[in-house]
Amino acid sequence: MKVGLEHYLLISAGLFSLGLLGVILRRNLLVMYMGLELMLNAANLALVAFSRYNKNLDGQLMVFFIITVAAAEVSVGLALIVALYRRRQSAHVEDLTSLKF
Amino acid sequence: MSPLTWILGLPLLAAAGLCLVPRTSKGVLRTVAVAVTAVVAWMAIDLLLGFATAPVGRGGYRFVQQIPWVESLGISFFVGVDGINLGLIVMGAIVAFAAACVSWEIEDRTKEYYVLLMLMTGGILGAFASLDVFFLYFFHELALVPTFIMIGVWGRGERRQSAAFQITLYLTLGALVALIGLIALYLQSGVRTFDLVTLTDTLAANPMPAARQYFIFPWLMFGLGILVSLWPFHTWAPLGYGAAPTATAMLHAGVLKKFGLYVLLKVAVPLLPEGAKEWLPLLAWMCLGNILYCGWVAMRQRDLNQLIGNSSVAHVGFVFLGVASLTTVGVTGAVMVMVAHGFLAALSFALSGFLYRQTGSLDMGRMGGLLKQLPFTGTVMVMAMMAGCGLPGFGNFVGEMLVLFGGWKSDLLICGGWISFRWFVAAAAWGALIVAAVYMLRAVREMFHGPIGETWRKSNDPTGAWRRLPYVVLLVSLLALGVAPRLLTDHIEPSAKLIVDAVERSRPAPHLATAPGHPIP
Amino acid sequence: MTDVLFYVFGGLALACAFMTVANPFSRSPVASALFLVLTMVWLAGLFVLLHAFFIAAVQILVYAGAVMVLFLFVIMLLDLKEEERRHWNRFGVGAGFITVGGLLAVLATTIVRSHAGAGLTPELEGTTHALGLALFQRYLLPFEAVSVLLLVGMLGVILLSRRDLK
Amino acid sequence: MNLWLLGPEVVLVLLGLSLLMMDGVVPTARRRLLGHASAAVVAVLCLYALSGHAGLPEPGYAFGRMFVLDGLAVFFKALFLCAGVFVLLLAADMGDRLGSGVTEYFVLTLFALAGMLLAASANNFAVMYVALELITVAFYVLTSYQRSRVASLEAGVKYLILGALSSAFMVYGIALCFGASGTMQFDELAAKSAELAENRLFQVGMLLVLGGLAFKVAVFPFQIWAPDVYEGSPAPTTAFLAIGSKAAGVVLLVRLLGGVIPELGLKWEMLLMVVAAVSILFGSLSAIPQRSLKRLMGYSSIANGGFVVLGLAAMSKAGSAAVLFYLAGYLFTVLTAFLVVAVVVERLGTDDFSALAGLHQRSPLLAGALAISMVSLAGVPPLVGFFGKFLVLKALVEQGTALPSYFVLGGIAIIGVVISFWYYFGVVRAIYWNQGPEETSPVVVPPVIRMALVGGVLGILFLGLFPGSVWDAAVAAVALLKF
Amino acid sequence: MQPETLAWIILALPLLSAAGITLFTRRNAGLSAAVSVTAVAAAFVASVLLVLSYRGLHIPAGECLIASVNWLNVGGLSVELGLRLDSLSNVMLLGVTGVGLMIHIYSCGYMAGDPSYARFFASLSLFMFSMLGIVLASNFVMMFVFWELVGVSSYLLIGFWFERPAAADAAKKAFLTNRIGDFGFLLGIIAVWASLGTVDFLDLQRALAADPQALGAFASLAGVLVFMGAMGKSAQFPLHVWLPDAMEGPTPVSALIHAATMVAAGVYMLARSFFLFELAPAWPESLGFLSGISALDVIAWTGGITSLMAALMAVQQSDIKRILAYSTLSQLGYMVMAVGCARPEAGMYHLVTHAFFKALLFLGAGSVIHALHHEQDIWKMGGLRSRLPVTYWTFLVGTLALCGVPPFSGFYSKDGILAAAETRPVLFGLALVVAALTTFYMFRLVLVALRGEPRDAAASHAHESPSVMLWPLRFLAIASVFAGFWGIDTALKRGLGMAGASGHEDHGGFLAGVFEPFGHAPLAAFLGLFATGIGFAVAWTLYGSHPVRDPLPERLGPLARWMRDKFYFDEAYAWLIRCTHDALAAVADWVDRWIVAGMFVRGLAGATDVAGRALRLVLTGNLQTYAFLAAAGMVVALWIVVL
Repeated sequence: MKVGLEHYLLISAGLFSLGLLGVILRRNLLVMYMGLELMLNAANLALVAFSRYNKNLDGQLMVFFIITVAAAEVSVGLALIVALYRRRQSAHVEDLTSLKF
Repeated sequence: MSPLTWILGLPLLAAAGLCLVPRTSKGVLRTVAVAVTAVVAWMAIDLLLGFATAPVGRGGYRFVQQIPWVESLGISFFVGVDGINLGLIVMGAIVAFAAACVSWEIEDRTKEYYVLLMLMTGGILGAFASLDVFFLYFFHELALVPTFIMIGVWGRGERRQSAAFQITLYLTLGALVALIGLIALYLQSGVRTFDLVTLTDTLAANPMPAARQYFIFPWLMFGLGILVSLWPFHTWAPLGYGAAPTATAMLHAGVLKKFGLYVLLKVAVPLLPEGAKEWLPLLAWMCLGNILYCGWVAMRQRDLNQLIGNSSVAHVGFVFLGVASLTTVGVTGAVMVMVAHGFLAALSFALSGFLYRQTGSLDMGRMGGLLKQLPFTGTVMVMAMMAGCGLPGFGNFVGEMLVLFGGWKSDLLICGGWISFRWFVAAAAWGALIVAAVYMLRAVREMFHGPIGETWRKSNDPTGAWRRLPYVVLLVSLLALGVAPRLLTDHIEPSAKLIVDAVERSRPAPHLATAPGHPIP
Repeated sequence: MTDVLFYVFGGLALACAFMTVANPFSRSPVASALFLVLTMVWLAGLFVLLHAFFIAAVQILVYAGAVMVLFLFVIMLLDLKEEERRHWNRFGVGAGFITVGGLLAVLATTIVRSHAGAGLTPELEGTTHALGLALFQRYLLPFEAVSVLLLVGMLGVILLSRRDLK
Repeated sequence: MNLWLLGPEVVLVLLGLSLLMMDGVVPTARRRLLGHASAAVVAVLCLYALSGHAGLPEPGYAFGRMFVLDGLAVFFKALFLCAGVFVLLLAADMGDRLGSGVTEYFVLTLFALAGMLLAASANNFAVMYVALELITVAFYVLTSYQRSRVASLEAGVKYLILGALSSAFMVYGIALCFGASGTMQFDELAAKSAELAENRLFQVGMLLVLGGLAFKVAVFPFQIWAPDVYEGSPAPTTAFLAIGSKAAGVVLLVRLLGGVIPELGLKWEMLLMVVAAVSILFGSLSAIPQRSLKRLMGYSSIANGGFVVLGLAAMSKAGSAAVLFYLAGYLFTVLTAFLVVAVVVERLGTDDFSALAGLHQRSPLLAGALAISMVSLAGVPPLVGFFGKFLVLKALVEQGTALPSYFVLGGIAIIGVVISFWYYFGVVRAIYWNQGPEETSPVVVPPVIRMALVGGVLGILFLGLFPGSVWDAAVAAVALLKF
Repeated sequence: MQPETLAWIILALPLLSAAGITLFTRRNAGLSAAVSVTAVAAAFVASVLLVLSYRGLHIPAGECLIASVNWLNVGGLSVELGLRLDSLSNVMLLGVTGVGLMIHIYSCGYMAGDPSYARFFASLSLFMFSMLGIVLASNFVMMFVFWELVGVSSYLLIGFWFERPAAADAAKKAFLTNRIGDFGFLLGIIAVWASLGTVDFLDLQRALAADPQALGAFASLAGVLVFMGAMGKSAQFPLHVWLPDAMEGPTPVSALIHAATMVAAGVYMLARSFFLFELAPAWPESLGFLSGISALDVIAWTGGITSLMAALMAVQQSDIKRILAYSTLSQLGYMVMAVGCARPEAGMYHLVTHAFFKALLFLGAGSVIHALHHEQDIWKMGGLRSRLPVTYWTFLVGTLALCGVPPFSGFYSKDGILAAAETRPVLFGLALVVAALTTFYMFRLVLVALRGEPRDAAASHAHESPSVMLWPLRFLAIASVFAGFWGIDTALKRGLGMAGASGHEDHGGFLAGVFEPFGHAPLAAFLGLFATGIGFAVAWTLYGSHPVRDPLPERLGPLARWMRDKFYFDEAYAWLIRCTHDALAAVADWVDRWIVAGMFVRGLAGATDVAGRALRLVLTGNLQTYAFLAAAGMVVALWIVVL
């Protein structure tokens, strides 16, 4: 079968779902965060594919922004996780339940 | 400037002013409150006396004043009186004065108390003076919140907090349900205004389709019914009044509670005549619940406040009956009952509040022979209770009698005409003459007759003219209404007739199917 | 040829992504991170197939390079062990899989049924030149905003990791 | 290029940069003044936004139509700036407890504020995304600002993960929308919205975008983070989250649903109604047993978000205008509440209800202001909350003639309001009814906070008593929406 | 002075007195009594003046003078505060003020020393006001208003010694029982008004004369409903139970209320609204089974049954006041029966004479009680003839009048009733039995209580009462003797527009008047006398020998116990009330407490609270749960949209 837009999109949907699976199932904050990165990358793939098939560069530009923002976000997020780890000696979500109900 | 604006504005100004008075000068606080309410009461009485000669303004109202507020929504500050709210305003002002007078018992956080009291008074008077439906609601809510806080802070008994919360939630629910109805009315009227006069005129000329009226009316009926403790939405009343401080119970049971009835009569019935015809039979059944059922409940009460609370619920049933009768006599009677019961409820709660202060208990089983120990209180209370069981000479009798007379002539069909409305009248008469007498006399027997209760041996009557004044004022008002009912009925009747005529004139508008684009709600 | 490459890259990307989030052999974050790097790389390959060369380069440089190194660095810094508690909440896992399955189903059906690619041919060449022009002309506003964002990120990292608490 | 349209944003960024530079110059003890100064600048900006931009005859565009300045944007910008003034004042007061340097806090606040302004004017998915991320990333730091408190860090991490999750959803949604429509521009989308409404790919994409915005507004299904984050964050951050971040989500919701894809909005009114109903019920019900004031505000924020969506669900100009008014009222109410909370937390060390007992003796001003804001939140005249709820209900009932489910929704709203009386009056009870602890020493309120409190209370009262002007502004602001 | 003005004055005086005493002089006992007595005396004088100045008692039927101000005028309901002056009301005016004056004077002595002396006179004045209001009322609503006021003032007077539980209970009972009657009365008034559009007696009478069918199907029902009012106030079966208990009040009160005035109000009302009862039977469809029975039938039989029953009960009472009370009941039954036999003037005539001699008897009894330090049991009395001579003789006069011995006034009035009942043979026989029983129990009372030897220490040390109490006795005795010759009957006939009103006006001489009954209704007169004789003979046989205990119970067996226990009406009613109102109240209270307030209100609140507490458990604090919930929500929304 000729590879077309749908194929890329299905790959991206799969990646997105796997990323979400990581967020939902893994208990290590860092791995959860990796899942989130996976989801962003899925979006990137879809954007690039759309961009190519729609003859519109905007998608690629959006990917550019997403990558940049994700980098900033990751740096802040990791710093936050590190700061938390310093105080709690844990990066497990189950140790992170002092605020509840 | 309309005197009405002053009447409702003065207490609100006083509330703001009292905020500036230092909390230690309790005397100033009290004096200001009493003086302001006295002035307001005097102005209200002046209103009553000058009513007949005052020039007639928009829509047949007198003393009107209208100031645009949010024009894009059709809201304006619009006050005025006709026969129906005249009595209520006068009653409210007098009760407010009495309530301010009995408030000498408050020692704790006096400043907050008087601020809230003034706020409540202003809200109450505003609610009855407003001819803008939005402001009707606005002022009512404004008056409700002080009620809750006063019950919670200055209330009595272990359960005052839960009582305050129950009353809060219950009344809020009722108010909001009614608000939906009012908004629907506003939107469906086609004129997009809350101005009652415009609404009335427009809807008289172009009535709403019947199906829509059927839909809107119950929102108002049940919402307002909750506010007025319509059976079976009544249980908050005895509970709340039992826990409320004296002045709050007086103002709420006496005046504010009439708001729901007032709006039902003034807005819901004349503006939604078809809806009224559709739903009033149900109201008739429910008001029997008030009159008889709550009367029976009252028979079983051991606590004076519970008794008064339940009997107050029962009395409200007569207003509903009068409204449901849709006759001039009945509606006039309903308004009369509203006014008279306002005085009566205020008087009863004022007295029970006084009694409560004596021993901290209102258990009737432990009282007895108080007529000897407290001749003044006892006499006034016995008179109040007699008024409560419809004794001539008091305003209640006139109102209840008119309701019964009007009800007999009503052609309201119940259950498709299978049951004559006359049976309802007979049942109501039984409730008024027998059931009310049973519980009132049993209470008198237990509290004031017989040998004196041990815990009451040290109780004392209020001493001094000022202490007795509030009770006397209320009692005299009741007597005045009973002896010279034409003071009010002459003014009420034309307005009542307008309402009844509006309902009778109404023909169902062409069915909704002719109005495209608006499926029946 | 490109089709074969697509299936290779796509399959590997999915497989590595799966290994990232649900490695049946190891719960080590390091393993996850390494598989994520691989995923990024295969994705970059897909970008190349889509003629988005600049993006592919950025993907490798920023993501596989910078971001993932940051991850690994943090993992090492914190000396994270494997996820110790292995008692899986069966309900949670089941519900998670159902949710993700549901999401996948929704997305897949939508993509398949909407025939997004019908009649479309891959035409656009994402040249760096075109990208640069767009970025500094039409997309100047978000570009500037991203600069502020990066500043915020910088500030945040400094604030969060500064040792002295004044 | 109409750069002047971006005036406020530019000024805010420049202000932030200059504050960063002055941080090294100004001695530690006087840094608080920086906050006051920047608050003053923001206040001036707010007035500028109100006066300078008001009465725009036509929407102004900049940066190739990526940036739009219309009535809606102006209304929200004024709102954000006003919120910014309060937050900065609060932060200046809280400075000692913030820990990691107060200047940075101001700077982050200013940058977030700039992001909000940008979000209000976004006319392109990319701008929207970047603006929202600017807000979000700034809030990651602001929520976890008190590094010494685990709760603050925990709140930060929760906000981080869930925020990133929501933005991942949103990004994927943007991708799908872009794919289905071939454009990132809102006005181009609006031109094609009728055909796009039938496109399933676009529907899924737009729903994912709306989901991302739901996180900002804190409504179902992304409502669940609010109580934890509100409780853990420093009080100024919570205040800013409660109004600023929420309003940023709302302005985009309004713009998307009303201006860009009204057809789709109409299709989804049932969905919005469910979202509103679930949010109201969830927020209200769970708030009943709360004892922590900040956490209570978190739940209340969910319920209020529900009310906002309720207005949007009406899918009418009246509904959107009601939402705008509602937010304007919510601004003053919530800020007043958080001013009090901040002072209470700082002086008394806890925000538990038990700490409030006796507050009316220790500080009548604080007690009164908190009580007024609670009563206003509950929706009691003459306070602004009442009028907001009234307008939302009115919009609902207005639509009720077309679709009876609106009356059901109205019923749920009523239940929500009734329950909200329950917990808001619980606060009032805690302040006034309960006998206080032995401690009766007066709570000192700094003069600036005192002024801010008075300002907030006056705002609540003024908007409640004279809602006309703001209502007219709200109506004008939504005039260009396409319902 | 205009008669209208006089009428207003008469009505106002007692009210002013009541108000004045309550407000100003209540701390001064003597002054209060003086005010009250003066007021009632002035009212009496004014009544006399009124009668003299305004064509006396000879006002032709249909003519009357009405003084009124409008009290209420609402949409077709116009109520005048109206005073109606005609022969009927004039006779009653004189009777009420006259007897009232005597009782006021008597009370000055009887109540001397009571701590609530002023309150007593205030209540008495209030009562006089209410009673005069009934008498003068020109329309139904006004009458109902004063009707209720009479009820409440009697409540105050019966419960005057409210510390005594028995008095307080009796007051309550009286009021409530009256209220049941009032319930019917009010509905009757409403029904009449609804059909005829007016409540004014004169207008109603004219309307009904013009069109007897005007009331339609409500004719008889309205009559019976209105009669219910009389049933309550005049203590007719089955609402008679309150009257004997009301004897717990001070004796002058018993004399005033329960002999002369209040209980007579019912009969007066029946006479006043007689036009309503004359109508041909007509019932609404739902009460079709009553067709053929007219309102008058109901009235006559109610009266007859009451009189017999009460007479039987009186036979076995031992409390001096209760005997008189049952006697009152019985006589009221007589009067009501006369009205029911379409002879209201006979009933009214008996009412007036009865007012004199029953007041006399009560005051006499009061004098005895006063002398014996509040001993009321006749079996502890005896031998009072010599110790209380004035009391004894006046009491005897009253007894003879009550028994209907010529030429005492009672003979004439009772004869009228017997003559009226001739048309209904069963009732006539019943009336004769009652006449015999009356004589029997009255002479039982006289023989046991007053004659013979003292049975108790108190009786042997009794002293005659002060003269302030004796003079009223003397005056009333005179009235009891001669009231038969004052032309009251003709005045009443005129007032009521009865046939033959003018026929006997100029009959020849005094003696002719004395024997007049034997002339025009010989059967009734002779049989009546015969019955009296039998009653006296039996009484003399049983009690002439001054037994120490009542010999009757042994002879009558269980019947005596039934008579003594009042045929167990009180118990039956108590049971009935327990089964109805109390049970309903208990049910309503239970439902209110547990179902409405409990299950619905509190249950709903509780459920909400629990829901809130449960719902917040969703916020486990675990980030992963949150992420899962958000994603799940999102997915659900997507599913809804896509599918």
